[in-house]
Amino acid sequence: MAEVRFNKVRKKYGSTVIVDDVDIVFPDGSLTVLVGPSGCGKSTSLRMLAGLEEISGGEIMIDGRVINGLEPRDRDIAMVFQNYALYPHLTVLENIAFPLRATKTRRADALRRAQDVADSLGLGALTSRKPKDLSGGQQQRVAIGRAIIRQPAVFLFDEPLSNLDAKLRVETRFELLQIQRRLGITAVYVTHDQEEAMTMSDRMVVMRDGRVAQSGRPDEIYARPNSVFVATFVGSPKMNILSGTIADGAFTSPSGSRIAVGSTPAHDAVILGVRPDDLTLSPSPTGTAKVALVELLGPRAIVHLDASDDRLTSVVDAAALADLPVGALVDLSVRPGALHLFDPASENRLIEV
Amino acid sequence: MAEVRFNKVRKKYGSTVIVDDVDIVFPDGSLTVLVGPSGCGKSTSLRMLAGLEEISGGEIMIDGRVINGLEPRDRDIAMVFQNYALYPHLTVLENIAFPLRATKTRRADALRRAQDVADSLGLGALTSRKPKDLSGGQQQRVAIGRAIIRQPAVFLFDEPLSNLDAKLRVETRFELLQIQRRLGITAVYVTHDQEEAMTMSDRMVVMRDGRVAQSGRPDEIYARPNSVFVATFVGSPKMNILSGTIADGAFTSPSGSRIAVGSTPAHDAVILGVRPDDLTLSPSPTGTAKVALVELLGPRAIVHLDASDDRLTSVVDAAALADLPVGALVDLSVRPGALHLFDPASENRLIEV
Amino acid sequence: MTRRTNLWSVARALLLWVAALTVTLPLLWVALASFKSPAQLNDPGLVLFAPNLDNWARVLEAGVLDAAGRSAMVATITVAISVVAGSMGAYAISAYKTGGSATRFGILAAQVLPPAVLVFPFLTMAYALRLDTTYIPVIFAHLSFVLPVITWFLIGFFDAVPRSLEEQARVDGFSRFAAFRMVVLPQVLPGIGAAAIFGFTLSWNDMFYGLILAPTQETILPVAIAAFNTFRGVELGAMSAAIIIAVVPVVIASFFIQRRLVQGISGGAVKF
Amino acid sequence: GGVDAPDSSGLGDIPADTEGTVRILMESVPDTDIVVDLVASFNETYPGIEVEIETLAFDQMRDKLIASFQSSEPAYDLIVVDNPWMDDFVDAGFLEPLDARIDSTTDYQPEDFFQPLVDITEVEGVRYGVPFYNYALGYLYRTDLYDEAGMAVPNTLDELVANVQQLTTSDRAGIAMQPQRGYKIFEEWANWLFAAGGSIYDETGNPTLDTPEAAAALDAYIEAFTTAAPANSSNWAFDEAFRSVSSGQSASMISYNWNLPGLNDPDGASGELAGSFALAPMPGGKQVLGSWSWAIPANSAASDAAWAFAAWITSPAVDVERVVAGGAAIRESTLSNPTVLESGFGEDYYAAIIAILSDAAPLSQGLGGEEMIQAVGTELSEAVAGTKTVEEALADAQAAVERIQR
Amino acid sequence: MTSTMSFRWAMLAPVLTITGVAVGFPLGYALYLSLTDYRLTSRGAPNFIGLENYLFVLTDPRMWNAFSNTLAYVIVAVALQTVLGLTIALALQKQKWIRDLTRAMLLAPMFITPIAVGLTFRFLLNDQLGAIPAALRSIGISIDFFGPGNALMTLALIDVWQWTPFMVLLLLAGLESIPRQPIEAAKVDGASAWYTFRRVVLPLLTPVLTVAVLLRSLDALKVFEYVYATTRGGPGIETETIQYFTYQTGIQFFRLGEASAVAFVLLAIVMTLIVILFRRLQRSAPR
Ligand SMILES: Nc1ncnc2c1ncn2[C@@H]1O[C@H](COP(=O)(O)OP(=O)(O)OP(=O)(O)O)[C@@H](O)[C@H]1O
Ligand SMILES: Nc1ncnc2c1ncn2[C@@H]1O[C@H](COP(=O)(O)OP(=O)(O)OP(=O)(O)O)[C@@H](O)[C@H]1O
Ligand SMILES: [Mg+2]
Ligand SMILES: [Mg+2]
Repeated sequence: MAEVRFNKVRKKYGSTVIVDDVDIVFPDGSLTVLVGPSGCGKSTSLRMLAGLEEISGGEIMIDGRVINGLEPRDRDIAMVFQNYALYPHLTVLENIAFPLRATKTRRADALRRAQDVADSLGLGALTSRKPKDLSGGQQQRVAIGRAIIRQPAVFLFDEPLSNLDAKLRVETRFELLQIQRRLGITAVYVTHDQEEAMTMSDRMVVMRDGRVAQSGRPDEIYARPNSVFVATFVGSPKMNILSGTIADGAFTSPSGSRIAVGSTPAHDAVILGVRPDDLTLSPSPTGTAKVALVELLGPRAIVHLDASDDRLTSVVDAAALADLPVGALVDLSVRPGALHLFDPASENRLIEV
Repeated sequence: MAEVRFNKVRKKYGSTVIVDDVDIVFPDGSLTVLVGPSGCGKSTSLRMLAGLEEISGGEIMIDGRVINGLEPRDRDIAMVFQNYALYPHLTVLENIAFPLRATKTRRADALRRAQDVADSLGLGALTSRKPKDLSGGQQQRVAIGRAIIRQPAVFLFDEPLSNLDAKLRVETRFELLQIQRRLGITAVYVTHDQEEAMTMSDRMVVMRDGRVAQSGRPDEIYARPNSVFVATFVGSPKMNILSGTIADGAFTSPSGSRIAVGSTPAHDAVILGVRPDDLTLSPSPTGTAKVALVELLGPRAIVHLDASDDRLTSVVDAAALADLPVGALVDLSVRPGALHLFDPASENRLIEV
Repeated sequence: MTRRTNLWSVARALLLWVAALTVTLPLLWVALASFKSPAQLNDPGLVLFAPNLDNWARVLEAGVLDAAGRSAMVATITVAISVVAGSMGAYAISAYKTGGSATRFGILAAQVLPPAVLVFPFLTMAYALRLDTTYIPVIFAHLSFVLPVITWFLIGFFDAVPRSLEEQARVDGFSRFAAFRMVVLPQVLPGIGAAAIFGFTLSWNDMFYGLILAPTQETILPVAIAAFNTFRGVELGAMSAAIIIAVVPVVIASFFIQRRLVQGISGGAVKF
Repeated sequence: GGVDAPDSSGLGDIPADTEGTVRILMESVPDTDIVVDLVASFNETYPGIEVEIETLAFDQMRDKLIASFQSSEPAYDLIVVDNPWMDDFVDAGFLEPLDARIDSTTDYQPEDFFQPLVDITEVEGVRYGVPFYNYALGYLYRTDLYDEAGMAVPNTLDELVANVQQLTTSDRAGIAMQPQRGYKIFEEWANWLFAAGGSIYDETGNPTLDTPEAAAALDAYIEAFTTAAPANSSNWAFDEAFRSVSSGQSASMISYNWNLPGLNDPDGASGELAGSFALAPMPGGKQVLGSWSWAIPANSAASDAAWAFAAWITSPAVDVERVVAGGAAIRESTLSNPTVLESGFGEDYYAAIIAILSDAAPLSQGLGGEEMIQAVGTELSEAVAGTKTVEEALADAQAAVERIQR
Repeated sequence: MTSTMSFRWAMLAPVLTITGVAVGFPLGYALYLSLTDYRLTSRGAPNFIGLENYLFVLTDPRMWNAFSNTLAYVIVAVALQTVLGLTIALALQKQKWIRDLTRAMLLAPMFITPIAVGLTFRFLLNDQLGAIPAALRSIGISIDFFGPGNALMTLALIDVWQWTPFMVLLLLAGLESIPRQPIEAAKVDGASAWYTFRRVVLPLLTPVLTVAVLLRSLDALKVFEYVYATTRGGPGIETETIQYFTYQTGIQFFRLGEASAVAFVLLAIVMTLIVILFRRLQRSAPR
């Protein structure tokens, strides 16, 4: 229904620049996930798009029309706020029905549809409660219900599932996605959940300090992060990063850690990145790294390694743990083709290896 | 320092029972994670322990002393609220230093310590801001700072990291754990994050509808959930659950799905649970299940399968995806020893298979 | 931003102008009157004239400034007591729904009863306790209506403060009272400021209790102002001057009080 | 005597060496200012008596006075009493009887006081006060306008109505009236009642308000109000009327005799019109009388000293000084005193006052004076407002007064 | 928790103590007087006459007239003040330019003793001497502001002039203390400014608004000075208010016992009304 475009959008509080000449395109009908460290300007961007925050510079366009000066209600947007922002004086049902009532839907109709939405979010039994009598997760679901009851041109979700348990989160995520897909509504979605970011999105925008660090398909970003920052930010546990040299199929750090890297060309000075899942461990009495700590995550485990001065992590199948007691020595190697190299000066990705 | 004990603790709002005769022991110096679906009574339990909510029945004891009627400040507790509850009129630094004012710490000392805490939480540059000028994640960190500046007998954390990005979350989690371990403070920690629940806790308590569904070491609970509820609640993606019969090394559901289960004894009617990570797929032209959707999660992928009327998920290495295009037919089998069987009537775990 | 917004801001400006004029024109008339001679006073249209200071001289000689000082003292003491006791009471009522209707509304009784009926009991009390040469009876009489008003005034403001703030402070190791004083109270400062201003005006404006209960010879301001309403007619010029004396300092004071309070709180609460 | 004595000595002549403090509550009017100015000269005779005068506006003074009676401790040693209160105060025992003091005071000449003023101080044959000043009413008018129109001062009520109608022009009213509810309208209308030949009470003290004379007076009053009074003046009281007349917007008014000097004062409210005003008795010669009297509270802490001051200030010699200074008359001899005639406000004025004071009656007699005045004033106001007919209003007034007398 | 009880009563203690003395004693004393034939001019103990005063005043049409006058006055004045006060407060809240000054200026009328306000308007509204009728005449309007049919409304308008600032003061403070988030949510939810105001701002403002209306009504109920300074209850008994009536009965006519009875009848009626209204409101309130 609507293509959203940020054109050199900028936001200042006083003299502090919070969002800095950001260009983003949110294609019509797509779901774009916005990720980035706490305080990087995600909520601010959404709020500018919603019309709640004045834009200090640049343009925001919906379907080619500049909407900078438009009132929020004229932008045809629905939003789930990070802090829920429920109406404290209205019941759950009235909260959910509010957007319909505001746009002149008949009361009975609005309440009926709100009841359907509440049911679909598992709030069916709570509809006559006031927000203060709800748990955190229930409040968040009310906020979601309020957003999805309408069919706006654009959906804005600011960490909409952060207070839901894993099971409910998957279900609700699915519900949201279905609605968004079915109605073809352009959606912008802020989340801190890596899984959410990876699985839901058509596109992913990684922000850092008010700028776009990288944008693209999530699997692309995961596979080819364009900087050390993106590389460590996307993916959990985070990518291992080491500075050193590559020669003779092995990477060596100044402190002496050694990782086998196959047939990678030699580099004098390079930053090497390897995801924990791609770091394979082979127990060996002459291994250069030592198992420091093992965290069990169900089917897999995170193995923390001391390799000289570097601390590395590797994810291994729980089944392989028997060979990896704490203190065991291991040799390190990188799964073929899973190596990331960055320029030590700019920290940007080096041309493909 | 302090062992906390819930003794048939009960909470009612009007006639609705929210927490129902709960018995829990939080051993001295341990960190216990409280998990459960939204609205199951986690926050309420913490609030009763903190002294903010009257207890409708039973006793809460700290170190053997009943504290039911005690004022919060006499309980020596620090708490991070789910909704932060920052003091709007105080700056970040003053917010963090605030609890020290109760202990008559000199102002300069208090502010210096608050500055240290702020630095350790990455808030160093924001100390003179008011809460309303912070992002969601920053606010949450202030709330954490305010809790950890003191050395109470008990820490209560109500989803303290829900608004932090993965990287920061891991760091902050580590910070919290260190403090808790170093000072030996008994901690109760509510989270929705499975990884957090699994990795941080000494003990885990799974709640459901105001009751304790299971408690124990997290890996134990993961390995041997005592009910269908716990089985599906703990672990992500959630465990596949199917009703059917077991005969001749294979499970068959009424609709005809078939899963090879090795040498499991026969059962006439049983609920079978298998974690997605334990469900192995072998492409086969005669396979009984069909790949419906593949979600890529970086190194691994979630494969959604249609098996007759059942919808199943499996987690596979991204490398294996080449053989599993959408529409491909697969045979299903369970990794040896990874089978969970439940009684169809009570939904409780059957004696070990 | 848009045309609708412009329209609204024009309407808003217009409204404020009309309001400001409605307020100021009568006051301007009063200010002009304070410089008019008796003959000039009879000409409502007279704006340009040679100002004369007789009225001001008369007012100063009549001790209006002293009366204003006494009124300010009475009002300040009344308001100070009322703000302390009232904010505590309002909080108890708001947070704990204390006391049922009897207490909550009982304290308003003095607000309903005519002063004409209450003043004699006060007077009896003053004589019995031999306080009739002090301001204590006046202050007490003023407390009888200022305190309930301030208490009620603040209930609505305490209602708006999220309970979680107080709870957080209690978990942070503070007693309920400390939580109230250090966390809840600052959230309602604008309300307290407004309540104090209002309480002050009630005390500042009261003539009846002041007349009968204040010590003889030491009139308070409203009595002094009303004294210009004589049997031989209202001394409009002098009364106008006295009104200006009564209004200007209080307006200036409320200007600074409001500014401080609004700055002090800088916006509402966060995240609840 | 000689020192403060809570119990009255009843003496008339107070020794010059008497000591004490006399606290006096007075109304803040020019007459009081004149008294205040005379205190210094009193102290030449009585150096040991300190006079403290507290002044308040009329209504405040009354409230304060009543409040002071509630005190067990005396609050005032000498007070001034308005005529409607006299009976009630006496009835309550607030006032000390003064017959003995008056009769035994040397050279006091009490018979020189205008009789209507003395009547007011008398309750059941006992005098409880001595006159302080009068506020009898009269007809105040613009001589220039009367001359211009070639008219004479009215002698009958009909003439009064006709005159004021004739004086009315598009930018000037013939008469500024004071129909404010309560005291004001009754005080004004009673003059019309007297002019119509009516009275408020008969000889036995019964009200006579529903008589044909009263109806005629009220009809005439309403006619004048609708045809010759300023527009939109149904709430007017003394102030408005005085300002209207002094600013030339009305040609005449019925008001207190002592307004004349003020109106004719070039520095006063009338400005250029000063000098063109004159005073006449009401048509028919009888008018309403108001009067203030000095009285000593029964709980006065210095009743001798109080009497010393009251007797001194009302003595014939001092009275001359007071009237010359602008005080309202209480003694006939003063008004024929050469000093007064020379340095006062003119012989015509004093002649008119003598005429006025020789035939004047107060609004109320007996207990409940204030209430009676308010009740009648309310009914009259209803009639003027048109919410009651003249007959209804007067009948109700009569009934109200009868009820109050009971 | 038991400490909750003791804490809340401790917090209430100062108010209760002070009102107990400053209100309780006079109230009790006045109640006693209302059962006697006490007159201000009587010395010594008054006679106990039971409910006689009450029977008298309850059947006195003048009291009921005063009561209905007062009621009409309160309703008109407070309704106007509420609407105006809310509008001005909303406008002021958005104002940026010299806002503190404007705010302080708009409050000025509150700081004048009501008797002086009454006197000032008595002359301002005077047909010959006042500026307002002069201005109105120039556009062909002539009103007898204090004449039959108008006087009570004129008094109510004076009340509006003097006390709308109070509403502005309270409501402005109230507006500033309501949370911003729900309002933002409403904007995004597509609500018009008016709908947001009606369905979000107004309900959130209700506690403050209720208190404002309550306090103002109780204060307006005590209207005395304006009547005293202008009409003295006239024309006829059109503007005789309950306070003026009690003042006359109790002080001018000395019958304090009877006046006290009037006061308690008033108190009973007003308290009943308040409690009923509050019960209603509480049921629909956000908390
Ligand atoms: N004041 C109240 N009156 C009635 N029910 C209430 C009240 N407060 C909370 N509840 C209910 O109590 C239940 C438990 O709430 P609680 O906040 O403890 O849940 P929770 O486990 O923390 O959930 P979440 O994970 O969503 O935060 C919820 O179903 C909630 O709706
Ligand atoms: N009113 C303000 N004045 C100054 N700085 C502000 C203000 N509001 C927000 N900021 C700052 O702007 C930055 C961006 O805030 P924003 O809320 O957009 O972050 P975010 O990306 O949503 O973070 P989070 O994930 O923690 O919610 C933060 O550093 C915050 O401190
Ligand atoms: Mg945010
Ligand atoms: Mg919770």
